[in-house]
Amino acid sequence: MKARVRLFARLSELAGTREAEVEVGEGLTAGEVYRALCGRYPALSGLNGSIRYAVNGEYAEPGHPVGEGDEVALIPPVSGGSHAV
Amino acid sequence: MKARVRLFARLSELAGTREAEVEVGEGLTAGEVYRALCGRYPALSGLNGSIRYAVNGEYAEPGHPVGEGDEVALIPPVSGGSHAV
Amino acid sequence: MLFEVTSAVLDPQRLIDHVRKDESGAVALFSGVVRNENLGRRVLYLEYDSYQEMAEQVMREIADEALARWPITDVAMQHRTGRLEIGEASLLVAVSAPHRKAAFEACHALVDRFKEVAPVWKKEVWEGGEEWIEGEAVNRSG
Amino acid sequence: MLFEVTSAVLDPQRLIDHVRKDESGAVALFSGVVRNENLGRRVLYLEYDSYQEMAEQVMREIADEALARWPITDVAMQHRTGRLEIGEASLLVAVSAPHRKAAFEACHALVDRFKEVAPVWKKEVWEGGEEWIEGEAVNRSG
Repeated sequence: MKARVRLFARLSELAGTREAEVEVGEGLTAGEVYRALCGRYPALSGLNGSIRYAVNGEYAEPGHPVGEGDEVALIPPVSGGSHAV
Repeated sequence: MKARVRLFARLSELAGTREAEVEVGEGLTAGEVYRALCGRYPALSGLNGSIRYAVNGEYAEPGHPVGEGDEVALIPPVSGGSHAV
Repeated sequence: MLFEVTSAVLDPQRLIDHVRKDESGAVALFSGVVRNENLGRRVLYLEYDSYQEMAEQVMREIADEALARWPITDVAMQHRTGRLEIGEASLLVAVSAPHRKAAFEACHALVDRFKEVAPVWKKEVWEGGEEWIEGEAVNRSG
Repeated sequence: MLFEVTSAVLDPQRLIDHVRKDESGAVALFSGVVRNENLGRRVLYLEYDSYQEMAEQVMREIADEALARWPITDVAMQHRTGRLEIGEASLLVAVSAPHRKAAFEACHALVDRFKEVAPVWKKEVWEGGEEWIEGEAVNRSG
Protein backbone atom coordinates (compact mmCIF):
# COMPACT_ATOMS: atom_id res chain seq x y z
CA MET A 1 0.00 0.00 0.00
CA LYS A 2 2.02 2.93 -1.29
CA ALA A 3 1.40 6.55 -2.19
CA ARG A 4 3.62 8.63 -4.41
CA VAL A 5 5.04 11.90 -3.12
CA ARG A 6 6.27 14.70 -5.35
CA LEU A 7 8.64 17.45 -4.36
CA PHE A 8 9.38 20.68 -6.19
CA ALA A 9 11.66 23.71 -6.16
CA ARG A 10 13.35 24.28 -2.80
CA LEU A 11 11.82 21.14 -1.27
CA SER A 12 13.26 18.90 -3.96
CA GLU A 13 16.67 20.46 -3.46
CA LEU A 14 16.44 20.00 0.32
CA ALA A 15 15.42 16.35 -0.05
CA GLY A 16 17.74 15.70 -2.98
CA THR A 17 14.90 14.04 -4.87
CA ARG A 18 11.74 14.96 -6.76
CA GLU A 19 9.85 11.81 -5.92
CA ALA A 20 9.38 9.40 -3.06
CA GLU A 21 7.07 6.63 -1.98
CA VAL A 22 5.50 6.25 1.43
CA GLU A 23 3.64 3.35 2.99
CA VAL A 24 0.06 4.36 3.59
CA GLY A 25 -1.54 2.62 6.54
CA GLU A 26 -5.10 3.06 7.68
CA GLY A 27 -6.09 6.70 8.15
CA LEU A 28 -2.89 8.32 6.90
CA THR A 29 -3.29 12.02 6.02
CA ALA A 30 -1.38 14.43 3.78
CA GLY A 31 0.19 16.03 6.85
CA GLU A 32 1.30 12.62 8.09
CA VAL A 33 2.89 11.90 4.73
CA TYR A 34 4.98 15.03 5.21
CA ARG A 35 6.02 13.96 8.70
CA ALA A 36 6.94 10.50 7.44
CA LEU A 37 9.08 12.15 4.77
CA CYS A 38 10.83 14.33 7.36
CA GLY A 39 12.06 11.14 9.04
CA ARG A 40 13.72 10.11 5.82
CA TYR A 41 14.85 13.61 4.71
CA PRO A 42 15.52 15.65 7.88
CA ALA A 43 16.25 18.78 5.79
CA LEU A 44 12.52 18.97 5.08
CA SER A 45 11.69 19.43 8.77
CA GLY A 46 10.26 22.65 10.17
CA LEU A 47 8.39 23.72 7.01
CA ASN A 48 5.01 22.87 8.51
CA GLY A 49 3.79 26.43 8.53
CA SER A 50 4.65 27.25 4.95
CA ILE A 51 3.92 24.23 2.79
CA ARG A 52 0.58 23.24 1.40
CA TYR A 53 -0.61 19.90 0.09
CA ALA A 54 -2.10 18.66 -3.11
CA VAL A 55 -3.66 15.22 -3.38
CA ASN A 56 -4.04 13.95 -6.92
CA GLY A 57 -3.43 17.40 -8.33
CA GLU A 58 -5.92 19.34 -6.19
CA TYR A 59 -5.08 21.53 -3.21
CA ALA A 60 -6.03 19.66 -0.01
CA GLU A 61 -6.04 20.25 3.75
CA PRO A 62 -3.34 18.60 5.90
CA GLY A 63 -6.07 16.31 7.22
CA HIS A 64 -6.97 15.03 3.75
CA PRO A 65 -6.83 11.20 3.67
CA VAL A 66 -4.22 9.55 1.48
CA GLY A 67 -4.72 6.05 0.18
CA GLU A 68 -3.05 3.52 -2.03
CA GLY A 69 -2.04 4.93 -5.41
CA ASP A 70 -2.70 8.55 -4.45
CA GLU A 71 -0.23 11.23 -5.46
CA VAL A 72 0.66 13.70 -2.72
CA ALA A 73 2.55 16.88 -3.60
CA LEU A 74 4.27 19.14 -1.11
CA ILE A 75 3.68 22.66 -2.39
CA PRO A 76 6.03 25.45 -1.29
CA PRO A 77 4.56 28.97 -1.35
CA VAL A 78 4.10 29.99 -4.96
CA SER A 79 6.20 32.92 -6.00
CA GLY A 80 3.54 35.03 -7.62
CA GLY A 81 1.12 35.77 -4.85
CA SER A 82 -0.31 35.03 -1.45
CA HIS A 83 -1.15 31.53 -0.44
CA ALA A 84 -4.90 32.03 -0.44
CA VAL A 85 -6.62 30.07 -3.22
CA MET B 1 -0.58 81.42 -52.91
CA LYS B 2 -1.91 77.90 -52.59
CA ALA B 3 -2.74 75.50 -49.78
CA ARG B 4 -3.02 71.75 -50.16
CA VAL B 5 -6.22 69.99 -49.11
CA ARG B 6 -6.41 66.31 -48.24
CA LEU B 7 -9.54 64.18 -48.25
CA PHE B 8 -10.05 60.76 -46.73
CA ALA B 9 -12.50 57.89 -46.51
CA ARG B 10 -16.06 58.91 -47.42
CA LEU B 11 -15.04 62.47 -48.28
CA SER B 12 -12.49 61.33 -50.85
CA GLU B 13 -15.09 59.08 -52.43
CA LEU B 14 -17.64 61.92 -52.54
CA ALA B 15 -15.15 64.29 -54.12
CA GLY B 16 -13.57 61.64 -56.32
CA THR B 17 -10.11 62.78 -55.25
CA ARG B 18 -7.78 62.54 -52.25
CA GLU B 19 -6.06 65.86 -52.85
CA ALA B 20 -6.87 69.34 -54.03
CA GLU B 21 -5.35 72.78 -54.05
CA VAL B 22 -7.09 75.99 -53.07
CA GLU B 23 -6.08 79.59 -53.53
CA VAL B 24 -5.51 81.14 -50.14
CA GLY B 25 -6.27 84.84 -50.02
CA GLU B 26 -5.82 87.08 -47.02
CA GLY B 27 -7.50 85.78 -43.90
CA LEU B 28 -8.72 82.45 -45.29
CA THR B 29 -9.72 79.94 -42.62
CA ALA B 30 -10.02 76.13 -42.53
CA GLY B 31 -13.80 76.43 -42.67
CA GLU B 32 -13.55 78.66 -45.73
CA VAL B 33 -11.29 76.13 -47.41
CA TYR B 34 -14.09 73.60 -46.97
CA ARG B 35 -16.66 75.99 -48.45
CA ALA B 36 -14.37 76.70 -51.39
CA LEU B 37 -14.06 72.99 -51.98
CA CYS B 38 -17.85 72.52 -51.89
CA GLY B 39 -18.08 74.87 -54.85
CA ARG B 40 -15.82 72.55 -56.80
CA TYR B 41 -17.17 69.25 -55.42
CA PRO B 42 -20.86 69.80 -54.60
CA ALA B 43 -21.13 66.27 -53.15
CA LEU B 44 -19.10 67.52 -50.20
CA SER B 45 -21.78 70.06 -49.24
CA GLY B 46 -23.82 69.79 -46.07
CA LEU B 47 -21.17 68.05 -43.96
CA ASN B 48 -20.47 71.15 -41.92
CA GLY B 49 -21.73 69.68 -38.68
CA SER B 50 -19.77 66.47 -38.83
CA ILE B 51 -16.31 67.17 -40.22
CA ARG B 52 -13.35 68.50 -38.31
CA TYR B 53 -10.22 70.16 -39.58
CA ALA B 54 -6.54 69.56 -39.27
CA VAL B 55 -4.00 72.16 -40.31
CA ASN B 56 -0.51 70.78 -40.86
CA GLY B 57 -1.39 67.54 -39.09
CA GLU B 58 -2.95 69.03 -35.93
CA TYR B 59 -6.63 69.29 -35.15
CA ALA B 60 -7.75 72.90 -35.64
CA GLU B 61 -10.88 75.00 -35.22
CA PRO B 62 -12.87 76.04 -38.32
CA GLY B 63 -11.58 79.57 -37.72
CA HIS B 64 -7.93 78.51 -37.87
CA PRO B 65 -6.05 80.63 -40.45
CA VAL B 66 -4.67 78.89 -43.52
CA GLY B 67 -1.75 80.33 -45.42
CA GLU B 68 0.49 79.53 -48.34
CA GLY B 69 1.93 76.03 -48.22
CA ASP B 70 -0.30 74.87 -45.38
CA GLU B 71 -1.89 71.45 -45.52
CA VAL B 72 -5.57 71.37 -44.59
CA ALA B 73 -7.25 68.01 -43.99
CA LEU B 74 -11.00 67.45 -43.81
CA ILE B 75 -11.50 64.85 -41.10
CA PRO B 76 -14.70 62.79 -41.07
CA PRO B 77 -15.77 61.42 -37.69
CA VAL B 78 -13.34 58.69 -36.69
CA SER B 79 -14.91 55.28 -36.41
CA GLY B 80 -13.56 54.33 -33.04
CA GLY B 81 -15.01 56.86 -30.68
CA SER B 82 -16.58 60.23 -30.07
CA HIS B 83 -15.24 63.34 -31.70
CA ALA B 84 -13.87 64.84 -28.49
CA VAL B 85 -10.07 65.03 -28.48
CA MET C 1 9.25 53.50 -29.63
CA LEU C 2 7.77 52.53 -32.96
CA PHE C 3 4.76 54.19 -34.61
CA GLU C 4 3.64 53.03 -38.00
CA VAL C 5 0.68 53.23 -40.31
CA THR C 6 1.35 50.67 -43.00
CA SER C 7 -0.30 48.52 -45.64
CA ALA C 8 1.89 45.56 -44.66
CA VAL C 9 0.73 42.62 -42.52
CA LEU C 10 1.25 43.40 -38.81
CA ASP C 11 3.64 41.24 -36.79
CA PRO C 12 3.01 41.00 -33.00
CA GLN C 13 6.37 39.35 -32.29
CA ARG C 14 8.18 42.30 -33.83
CA LEU C 15 6.37 44.77 -31.58
CA ILE C 16 6.92 42.63 -28.48
CA ASP C 17 10.64 42.38 -29.27
CA HIS C 18 10.77 46.09 -29.92
CA VAL C 19 9.30 47.21 -26.60
CA ARG C 20 10.93 44.59 -24.38
CA LYS C 21 13.94 45.91 -22.46
CA ASP C 22 16.12 44.10 -19.94
CA GLU C 23 14.30 45.88 -17.11
CA SER C 24 10.87 44.82 -18.43
CA GLY C 25 9.05 42.13 -16.49
CA ALA C 26 5.84 42.43 -18.47
CA VAL C 27 4.65 43.12 -21.99
CA ALA C 28 0.96 43.72 -22.72
CA LEU C 29 -0.13 43.49 -26.32
CA PHE C 30 -3.43 44.35 -27.94
CA SER C 31 -4.39 43.09 -31.35
CA GLY C 32 -7.51 44.47 -32.96
CA VAL C 33 -8.73 42.00 -35.55
CA VAL C 34 -11.36 42.09 -38.27
CA ARG C 35 -14.41 40.17 -37.17
CA ASN C 36 -17.08 38.65 -39.36
CA GLU C 37 -20.02 40.56 -37.91
CA ASN C 38 -20.98 44.08 -36.90
CA LEU C 39 -24.39 45.45 -35.95
CA GLY C 40 -25.92 42.20 -37.10
CA ARG C 41 -24.39 42.35 -40.56
CA ARG C 42 -22.12 39.65 -41.92
CA VAL C 43 -18.91 41.48 -42.89
CA LEU C 44 -16.99 40.25 -45.94
CA TYR C 45 -13.92 42.43 -45.46
CA LEU C 46 -12.86 45.87 -44.27
CA GLU C 47 -11.02 48.69 -45.92
CA TYR C 48 -9.04 51.10 -43.77
CA ASP C 49 -8.08 54.61 -44.80
CA SER C 50 -5.85 56.91 -42.80
CA TYR C 51 -4.22 60.31 -42.74
CA GLN C 52 -0.93 58.51 -42.24
CA GLU C 53 1.40 61.31 -41.10
CA MET C 54 -1.12 62.66 -38.63
CA ALA C 55 -2.06 59.20 -37.32
CA GLU C 56 1.60 58.46 -36.63
CA GLN C 57 1.92 61.82 -34.87
CA VAL C 58 -1.15 61.00 -32.76
CA MET C 59 0.50 57.69 -31.80
CA ARG C 60 3.60 59.59 -30.68
CA GLU C 61 1.58 62.08 -28.64
CA ILE C 62 -0.58 59.56 -26.81
CA ALA C 63 2.47 57.36 -26.16
CA ASP C 64 4.21 60.35 -24.55
CA GLU C 65 1.11 60.91 -22.41
CA ALA C 66 1.15 57.27 -21.33
CA LEU C 67 4.88 57.32 -20.54
CA ALA C 68 4.29 60.37 -18.33
CA ARG C 69 1.35 58.77 -16.53
CA TRP C 70 2.36 55.14 -15.94
CA PRO C 71 5.64 53.50 -14.89
CA ILE C 72 6.13 51.86 -18.25
CA THR C 73 9.26 51.22 -20.27
CA ASP C 74 8.31 51.53 -23.92
CA VAL C 75 5.38 51.71 -26.35
CA ALA C 76 4.91 50.57 -29.94
CA MET C 77 1.84 51.02 -32.15
CA GLN C 78 0.97 49.95 -35.66
CA HIS C 79 -2.16 50.38 -37.74
CA ARG C 80 -2.74 48.71 -41.04
CA THR C 81 -4.50 50.30 -44.01
CA GLY C 82 -6.04 48.98 -47.20
CA ARG C 83 -8.14 45.86 -47.56
CA LEU C 84 -8.17 43.54 -44.53
CA GLU C 85 -9.75 40.11 -44.45
CA ILE C 86 -11.61 38.53 -41.53
CA GLY C 87 -9.09 37.59 -38.83
CA GLU C 88 -6.36 39.99 -39.93
CA ALA C 89 -4.98 42.47 -37.41
CA SER C 90 -5.77 46.14 -38.01
CA LEU C 91 -4.18 47.57 -34.86
CA LEU C 92 -1.35 46.46 -32.58
CA VAL C 93 -0.39 48.22 -29.36
CA ALA C 94 2.47 46.86 -27.23
CA VAL C 95 3.56 48.24 -23.87
CA SER C 96 6.44 47.04 -21.71
CA ALA C 97 6.85 47.77 -18.01
CA PRO C 98 8.70 46.46 -14.98
CA HIS C 99 5.34 45.23 -13.61
CA ARG C 100 2.20 43.97 -15.24
CA LYS C 101 -0.43 46.31 -13.81
CA ALA C 102 1.02 49.40 -15.50
CA ALA C 103 1.54 47.50 -18.77
CA PHE C 104 -2.11 46.39 -18.88
CA GLU C 105 -3.56 49.75 -17.88
CA ALA C 106 -1.44 51.79 -20.27
CA CYS C 107 -2.05 49.39 -23.17
CA HIS C 108 -5.83 49.48 -22.66
CA ALA C 109 -5.85 53.28 -22.35
CA LEU C 110 -3.70 53.68 -25.47
CA VAL C 111 -6.09 51.60 -27.55
CA ASP C 112 -9.10 53.58 -26.28
CA ARG C 113 -7.36 56.88 -26.88
CA PHE C 114 -6.11 55.95 -30.34
CA LYS C 115 -9.60 54.93 -31.45
CA GLU C 116 -11.01 58.21 -30.14
CA VAL C 117 -8.64 60.61 -31.83
CA ALA C 118 -6.62 58.99 -34.62
CA PRO C 119 -7.54 59.91 -38.20
CA VAL C 120 -8.27 56.35 -39.28
CA TRP C 121 -11.48 55.19 -40.91
CA LYS C 122 -12.92 51.85 -41.84
CA LYS C 123 -15.33 50.84 -44.54
CA GLU C 124 -17.36 47.71 -43.98
CA VAL C 125 -18.11 45.68 -47.06
CA TRP C 126 -20.90 43.15 -46.87
CA GLU C 127 -22.94 41.17 -49.38
CA GLY C 128 -24.59 43.81 -51.56
CA GLY C 129 -23.29 46.95 -49.95
CA GLU C 130 -20.63 48.93 -48.13
CA GLU C 131 -20.42 51.80 -45.67
CA TRP C 132 -17.81 54.04 -44.10
CA ILE C 133 -18.26 53.62 -40.35
CA GLU C 134 -18.30 57.03 -38.71
CA GLY C 135 -18.70 58.60 -35.32
CA GLU C 136 -20.66 57.94 -32.17
CA ALA C 137 -23.81 56.46 -33.60
CA VAL C 138 -22.01 53.30 -34.61
CA ASN C 139 -20.28 50.53 -32.78
CA ARG C 140 -17.11 51.78 -31.17
CA SER C 141 -15.73 48.61 -29.60
CA GLY C 142 -13.59 45.79 -30.90
CA MET D 1 -8.21 26.48 -25.50
CA LEU D 2 -4.58 25.62 -25.01
CA PHE D 3 -2.87 25.06 -21.65
CA GLU D 4 0.76 24.10 -21.57
CA VAL D 5 3.68 23.94 -19.19
CA THR D 6 6.70 23.36 -21.36
CA SER D 7 10.46 23.71 -21.51
CA ALA D 8 10.25 25.00 -25.09
CA VAL D 9 10.55 28.66 -26.09
CA LEU D 10 7.11 30.36 -25.98
CA ASP D 11 5.62 31.75 -29.18
CA PRO D 12 3.13 34.65 -28.84
CA GLN D 13 1.98 34.42 -32.46
CA ARG D 14 0.95 30.81 -31.95
CA LEU D 15 -1.23 31.72 -28.96
CA ILE D 16 -2.78 34.68 -30.75
CA ASP D 17 -3.62 32.52 -33.75
CA HIS D 18 -4.99 29.84 -31.45
CA VAL D 19 -7.46 32.08 -29.60
CA ARG D 20 -8.57 34.23 -32.52
CA LYS D 21 -11.94 33.24 -33.95
CA ASP D 22 -13.90 34.85 -36.77
CA GLU D 23 -16.16 36.54 -34.21
CA SER D 24 -13.18 37.98 -32.29
CA GLY D 25 -12.59 41.70 -32.63
CA ALA D 26 -9.86 41.82 -30.00
CA VAL D 27 -7.02 39.72 -28.67
CA ALA D 28 -5.21 40.72 -25.47
CA LEU D 29 -1.88 39.06 -24.80
CA PHE D 30 0.32 39.14 -21.74
CA SER D 31 3.95 38.12 -21.85
CA GLY D 32 5.81 37.81 -18.56
CA VAL D 33 9.51 38.19 -19.26
CA VAL D 34 12.64 37.67 -17.22
CA ARG D 35 14.03 41.00 -16.11
CA ASN D 36 17.56 41.78 -15.08
CA GLU D 37 16.76 43.06 -11.59
CA ASN D 38 14.66 42.13 -8.58
CA LEU D 39 14.69 43.64 -5.09
CA GLY D 40 17.83 45.54 -6.04
CA ARG D 41 19.76 42.45 -7.11
CA ARG D 42 21.14 42.02 -10.61
CA VAL D 43 19.63 38.76 -11.87
CA LEU D 44 21.77 36.55 -14.16
CA TYR D 45 19.03 34.10 -15.07
CA LEU D 46 15.99 32.33 -13.65
CA GLU D 47 15.09 28.71 -13.24
CA TYR D 48 11.43 27.72 -13.17
CA ASP D 49 10.11 24.54 -11.65
CA SER D 50 6.51 23.39 -11.83
CA TYR D 51 4.09 20.63 -10.89
CA GLN D 52 3.23 20.38 -14.53
CA GLU D 53 0.01 18.35 -14.51
CA MET D 54 -1.48 20.40 -11.71
CA ALA D 55 -0.40 23.73 -13.22
CA GLU D 56 -2.10 22.81 -16.50
CA GLN D 57 -5.21 21.82 -14.56
CA VAL D 58 -5.13 25.18 -12.74
CA MET D 59 -4.94 26.91 -16.13
CA ARG D 60 -8.02 25.00 -17.25
CA GLU D 61 -9.95 25.86 -14.10
CA ILE D 62 -9.20 29.58 -14.07
CA ALA D 63 -9.90 29.79 -17.81
CA ASP D 64 -13.32 28.22 -17.20
CA GLU D 65 -13.94 30.79 -14.46
CA ALA D 66 -12.98 33.60 -16.85
CA LEU D 67 -15.19 32.25 -19.65
CA ALA D 68 -18.11 32.19 -17.21
CA ARG D 69 -17.46 35.72 -16.00
CA TRP D 70 -16.57 37.74 -19.12
CA PRO D 71 -17.95 37.77 -22.68
CA ILE D 72 -14.77 36.31 -24.14
CA THR D 73 -14.25 33.84 -26.95
CA ASP D 74 -11.20 31.78 -26.03
CA VAL D 75 -8.20 31.54 -23.70
CA ALA D 76 -4.71 30.11 -24.10
CA MET D 77 -1.95 29.94 -21.47
CA GLN D 78 1.62 28.72 -21.52
CA HIS D 79 4.30 28.65 -18.85
CA ARG D 80 7.88 27.77 -19.51
CA THR D 81 10.11 25.78 -17.15
CA GLY D 82 13.85 25.26 -16.85
CA ARG D 83 16.52 27.90 -17.27
CA LEU D 84 15.37 31.22 -18.73
CA GLU D 85 17.65 34.05 -19.76
CA ILE D 86 16.97 37.77 -19.34
CA GLY D 87 14.32 38.81 -21.85
CA GLU D 88 12.83 35.38 -22.40
CA ALA D 89 9.12 34.86 -21.83
CA SER D 90 8.11 32.72 -18.85
CA LEU D 91 4.33 33.14 -19.12
CA LEU D 92 1.96 33.88 -21.98
CA VAL D 93 -1.76 34.47 -21.56
CA ALA D 94 -3.92 35.23 -24.61
CA VAL D 95 -7.62 36.07 -24.54
CA SER D 96 -9.90 36.74 -27.50
CA ALA D 97 -13.26 38.50 -27.31
CA PRO D 98 -15.71 40.32 -29.55
CA HIS D 99 -14.76 43.57 -27.77
CA ARG D 100 -11.55 44.78 -26.20
CA LYS D 101 -12.68 45.62 -22.67
CA ALA D 102 -13.51 42.03 -21.79
CA ALA D 103 -10.32 40.78 -23.44
CA PHE D 104 -8.15 43.15 -21.37
CA GLU D 105 -9.96 42.53 -18.09
CA ALA D 106 -10.01 38.77 -18.41
CA CYS D 107 -6.37 38.60 -19.50
CA HIS D 108 -5.21 40.71 -16.55
CA ALA D 109 -7.31 38.71 -14.08
CA LEU D 110 -6.04 35.41 -15.48
CA VAL D 111 -2.41 36.46 -15.01
CA ASP D 112 -3.10 37.58 -11.42
CA ARG D 113 -5.01 34.42 -10.62
CA PHE D 114 -2.42 32.12 -12.19
CA LYS D 115 0.39 33.71 -10.20
CA GLU D 116 -1.62 33.33 -7.00
CA VAL D 117 -2.51 29.67 -7.27
CA ALA D 118 -0.44 27.84 -9.87
CA PRO D 119 2.24 25.44 -8.59
CA VAL D 120 5.12 27.19 -10.36
CA TRP D 121 8.28 28.40 -8.66
CA LYS D 122 11.23 30.46 -9.74
CA LYS D 123 14.79 30.48 -8.57
CA GLU D 124 16.75 33.66 -9.04
CA VAL D 125 20.41 33.24 -9.79
CA TRP D 126 22.67 36.22 -9.29
CA GLU D 127 26.41 36.74 -9.03
CA GLY D 128 27.47 34.60 -6.08
CA GLY D 129 24.14 33.19 -5.02
CA GLU D 130 20.70 31.90 -5.78
CA GLU D 131 17.32 31.69 -4.07
CA TRP D 132 13.93 30.11 -4.62
CA ILE D 133 11.46 33.00 -4.50
CA GLU D 134 8.54 32.11 -2.27
CA GLY D 135 5.35 33.60 -0.96
CA GLU D 136 4.11 36.98 0.16
CA ALA D 137 7.26 38.43 1.63
CA VAL D 138 8.84 38.79 -1.79
CA ASN D 139 8.07 40.72 -4.90
CA ARG D 140 4.92 39.43 -6.51
CA SER D 141 4.62 41.63 -9.58
CA GLY D 142 6.08 41.42 -13.04
